[in-house]
Amino acid sequence: MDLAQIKAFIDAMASSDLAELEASKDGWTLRLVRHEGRSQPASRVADRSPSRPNTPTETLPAAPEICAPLSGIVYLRAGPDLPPYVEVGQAITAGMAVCVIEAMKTFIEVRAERDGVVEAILVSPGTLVEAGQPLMRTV
Amino acid sequence: MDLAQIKAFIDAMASSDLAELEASKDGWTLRLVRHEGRSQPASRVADRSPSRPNTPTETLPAAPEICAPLSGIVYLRAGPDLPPYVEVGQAITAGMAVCVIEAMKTFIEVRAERDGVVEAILVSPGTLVEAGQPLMRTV
Amino acid sequence: MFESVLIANRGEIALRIQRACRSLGLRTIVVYSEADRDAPYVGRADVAVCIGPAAATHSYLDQAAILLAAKATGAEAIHPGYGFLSENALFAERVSEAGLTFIGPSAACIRTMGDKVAAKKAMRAAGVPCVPGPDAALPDDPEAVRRLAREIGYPVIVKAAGGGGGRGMRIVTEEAALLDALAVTREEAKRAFDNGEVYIEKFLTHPRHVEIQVLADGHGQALWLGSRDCSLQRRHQKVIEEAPALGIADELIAEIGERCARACQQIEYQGLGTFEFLFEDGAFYFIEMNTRLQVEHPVTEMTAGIDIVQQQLRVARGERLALTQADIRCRGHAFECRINAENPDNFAPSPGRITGWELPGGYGVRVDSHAGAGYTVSPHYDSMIAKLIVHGDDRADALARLRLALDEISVSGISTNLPLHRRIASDPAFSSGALDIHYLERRLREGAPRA
Amino acid sequence: MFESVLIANRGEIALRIQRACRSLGLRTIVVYSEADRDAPYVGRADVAVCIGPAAATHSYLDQAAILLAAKATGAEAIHPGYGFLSENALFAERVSEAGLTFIGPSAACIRTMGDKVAAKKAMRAAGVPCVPGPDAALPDDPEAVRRLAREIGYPVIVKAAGGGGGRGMRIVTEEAALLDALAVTREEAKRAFDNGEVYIEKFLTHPRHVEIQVLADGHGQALWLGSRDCSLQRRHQKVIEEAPALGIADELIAEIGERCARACQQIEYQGLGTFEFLFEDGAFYFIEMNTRLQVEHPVTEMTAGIDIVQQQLRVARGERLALTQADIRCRGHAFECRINAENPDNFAPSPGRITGWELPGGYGVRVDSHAGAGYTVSPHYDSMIAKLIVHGDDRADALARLRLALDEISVSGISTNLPLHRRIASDPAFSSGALDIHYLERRLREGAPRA
Repeated sequence: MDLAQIKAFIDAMASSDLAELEASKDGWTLRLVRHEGRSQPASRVADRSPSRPNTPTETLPAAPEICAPLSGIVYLRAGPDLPPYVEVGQAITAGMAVCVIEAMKTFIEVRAERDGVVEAILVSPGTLVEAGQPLMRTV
Repeated sequence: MDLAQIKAFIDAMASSDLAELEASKDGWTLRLVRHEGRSQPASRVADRSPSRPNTPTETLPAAPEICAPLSGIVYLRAGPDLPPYVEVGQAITAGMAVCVIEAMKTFIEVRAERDGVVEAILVSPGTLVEAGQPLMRTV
Repeated sequence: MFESVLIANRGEIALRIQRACRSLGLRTIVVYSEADRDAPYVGRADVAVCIGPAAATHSYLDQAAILLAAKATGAEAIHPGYGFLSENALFAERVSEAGLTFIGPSAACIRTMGDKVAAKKAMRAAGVPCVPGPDAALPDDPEAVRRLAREIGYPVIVKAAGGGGGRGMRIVTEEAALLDALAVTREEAKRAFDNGEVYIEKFLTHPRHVEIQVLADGHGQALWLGSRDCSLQRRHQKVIEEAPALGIADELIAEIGERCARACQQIEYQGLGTFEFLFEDGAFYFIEMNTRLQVEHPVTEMTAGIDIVQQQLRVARGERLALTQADIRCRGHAFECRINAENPDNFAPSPGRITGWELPGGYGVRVDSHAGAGYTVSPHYDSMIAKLIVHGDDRADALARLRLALDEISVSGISTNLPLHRRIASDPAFSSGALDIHYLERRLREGAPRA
Repeated sequence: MFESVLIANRGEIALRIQRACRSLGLRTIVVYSEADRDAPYVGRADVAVCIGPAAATHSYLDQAAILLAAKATGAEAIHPGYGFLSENALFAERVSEAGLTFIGPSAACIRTMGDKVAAKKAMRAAGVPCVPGPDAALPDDPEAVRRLAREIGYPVIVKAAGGGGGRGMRIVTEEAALLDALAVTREEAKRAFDNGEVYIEKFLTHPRHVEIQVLADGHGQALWLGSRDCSLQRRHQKVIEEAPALGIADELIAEIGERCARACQQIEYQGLGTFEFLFEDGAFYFIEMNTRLQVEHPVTEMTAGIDIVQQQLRVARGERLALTQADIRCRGHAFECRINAENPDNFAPSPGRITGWELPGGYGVRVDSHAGAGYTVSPHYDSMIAKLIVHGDDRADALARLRLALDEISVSGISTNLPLHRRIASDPAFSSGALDIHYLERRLREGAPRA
């Protein structure tokens, strides 16, 4: 199996919805796996270290999008009778809560990482979001 | 198996509700897995079926190479004082034993799948071979 | 006698119940939410029915949907597991009204035990020791109040009848402070709750959580199956449980156990149940009864050598208990670790796909889990993904096995509280045992270096 | 008392021994061949030493390499496991001469039991029943021969003293055929083996393989830990084992068990051992003693509730047994399935990389295995990759749990004999139990449809 062949496999997989691809020839085995979102390779060492949740870390360069730090149900208000955390067009500052995600009976506030303006809200309240999924676009 | 064939498999899978697809040809094994959707992880089903040994099956078109049917230690003679099963340049007939592989205290004879002449012996006696590894080249 | 059981729950306990059903040759009907479609016990059910979306209120808590599924599939009995509808008297009633067997006690028993005051009264009537204190508001006569407090013994806690959530309470450690505390609490209570009635109860400063497992059939026999200690808690959630409770005289446990069994007979309790107590300075104080199977039941199974879920099914089918109290001989010591999908440092939930899953094995090691490599832990439900249970000849032996098993187990792809369990297992105070219910939180606040 | 143990073995038993050592706080030194470099127990050893290439003759059977590794690492004891050097008297001797503890009986015991005639004599002397027949060649007097055969009872087998491998044997079912058979066998034996001596023994037509586990300390105490039935064999390899042996009166088992324990005392046996018997028509016939830990030891552990490898280490350390015979109370029933990497149809070996590995769990389920997802099964060693052990209240309950566990377990990437185990577990004759040692081969020849 040469580099060209491997590239061919990677391209073939990229243009499909496959999660896994395995090919063997001449003692070679090529196995391609795609995880949703920005995933990390799994290894057994993983869980001995204090934890590596599948979340973008705070040290990432601020993106124009605010992404879900974990998978869960997103809410745009702190309560049914309360106003929304933010609205489109609203200016936000770093550290400000913009929505809340419920996971395993716990509510986790999502906070803006930098100052900006909410350009679009990309999720509907009460729906399930995946870790890393963009919640809001900011400028 | 070339890229067109692989793509054909991927397309076939995309338009089906299969979760997993495995194809073997000419020593190639291609395995495709899709995770989303209604698919059940197929892994558990696998071992209920009578077995899926990692060997090319007898129905494959004969290759110019004789490959190891399983991983083990290869021997070119039936015993230390016996002549070799075959030698380079020797004519062989389908069904003839050409070497023996020892695995887990069992000896399994490897037999030629078609008539031909031994062009090269690709392994040293007493060494470990992997399943599918070419043992001899024939013409 | 029913031959099929609808399992109205999810996760590890759904699998646990399914295994017990299959060990008896019963057909299993599994109801599941859309989020649990791929769970292994769903695939293994004789019949599986989707009853709604992920949100529990629209699936596992939807009584009508579950009853409809039962009717549609011809289920003859319903096992509620723990949580969800397991202690819902109305649901138990509706199951019975639909002509099915509710695998649990009668609705009346659930109702009584669900009401703290009624439960306490019933337990007192049955001779089960409760937290000392009158069942009525305090009188106005200061001398009468002093006498009551003296009878209970200091420290006592003065509580506003209308209070709750930590408000309207005052701990009194000596008689000199009693009347002042009473007056202030009464004043506050009037203002805050518009109800000046106050109660007095014994205050326990460093109690352990000790419980007694009971098993009763429908023919008047009730057994107690030894004790458990579940003091290791964080935010009122049990983290590690063990059986038996360490350092309590066998005679005392037996006396309490017998009272619990007798209480079951008096209230005509049937099935599995747990009497929860605070234990302090050698005395037991009833706090509540759980009228259902509990998460920590395996530690009792390991020490008693009885599959208690199988027994629960048997008695629900109307069988007489084949065991007598004399047959119950608890052996050795067992621990259970609740393994949660959560960040071990800040306890934030960690849903997601499990990519690596290595289990411990060998003598005395048991794992109860519906998860595995490739399983996705849903954010919709609680975070427990597995229970690790070990059994040894005595507590030290069991603890050595626990450390060994924790060393072997490995989960990747998500965060888990395994580092916390490893830290506890090597904590010297935990090794000594008999810790109070505040120990773990205290220890976590200290933020000691990880093991 | 030693504090460190060198484990001179590989695979599941290396892991089993390592777990037992760690449960006692002993340091483990693992020696491994190049092929086993990545095995999980190697990574968990306190010290791990590579002792040679994959071929066992140059690693696990290389006494000098193992002794050198022991010396270099300061190991104080050596556990030989089963197979390899475990019943090699010379190795046991060399270990002792090197000043280390050999975890097993004395070299003298191993030597005696390794010689079939010496073993039979020793057992007869200790009152253990053996296959009837004289210990000497048959006399010439026809009437004397007839008398001997009559004493033994028909059928008998006439065997050439120099024969073996199935040659020079003749089964005689009635007295009328005896002298002719004797003459023909004698003639054949003269020609074939140049030795006309013939023996006579009782012939067992449908025996079961029943064995007694013993445990003896160095202070004169020996216990028997119940019976096992290992009749389910293919080509003399045990496939499924169970405890206890079904349908044998408790009194008879106890009598045999006590004789075994007494025999241990007489020959000053120390450690674990197994007396293997053929059992037919209500009688036991000693065939051999295994002077080591056996593959099937877990079924005894499950029923006796004793970690016998831990006990083996304790007595090897010189401890007195803390148990007495009265403490041994076997409970319930246990099965063990040997899970092999082999084609379930033609039994061809199936080495290779395991890609999927799902284990069963819950009450009464135990798995002993060094393998897992990503583990490569080497072609260099035997094909056993795991042992599945279940325990239940009685045989029917254990069998239900076995079926359940076999339904849950799943291995992919290689072929295994799991389909064979599933087929056996649902075989009606196996459910009835008490099968003879030929049953499985008979059944396989019939080629019944798979379960």
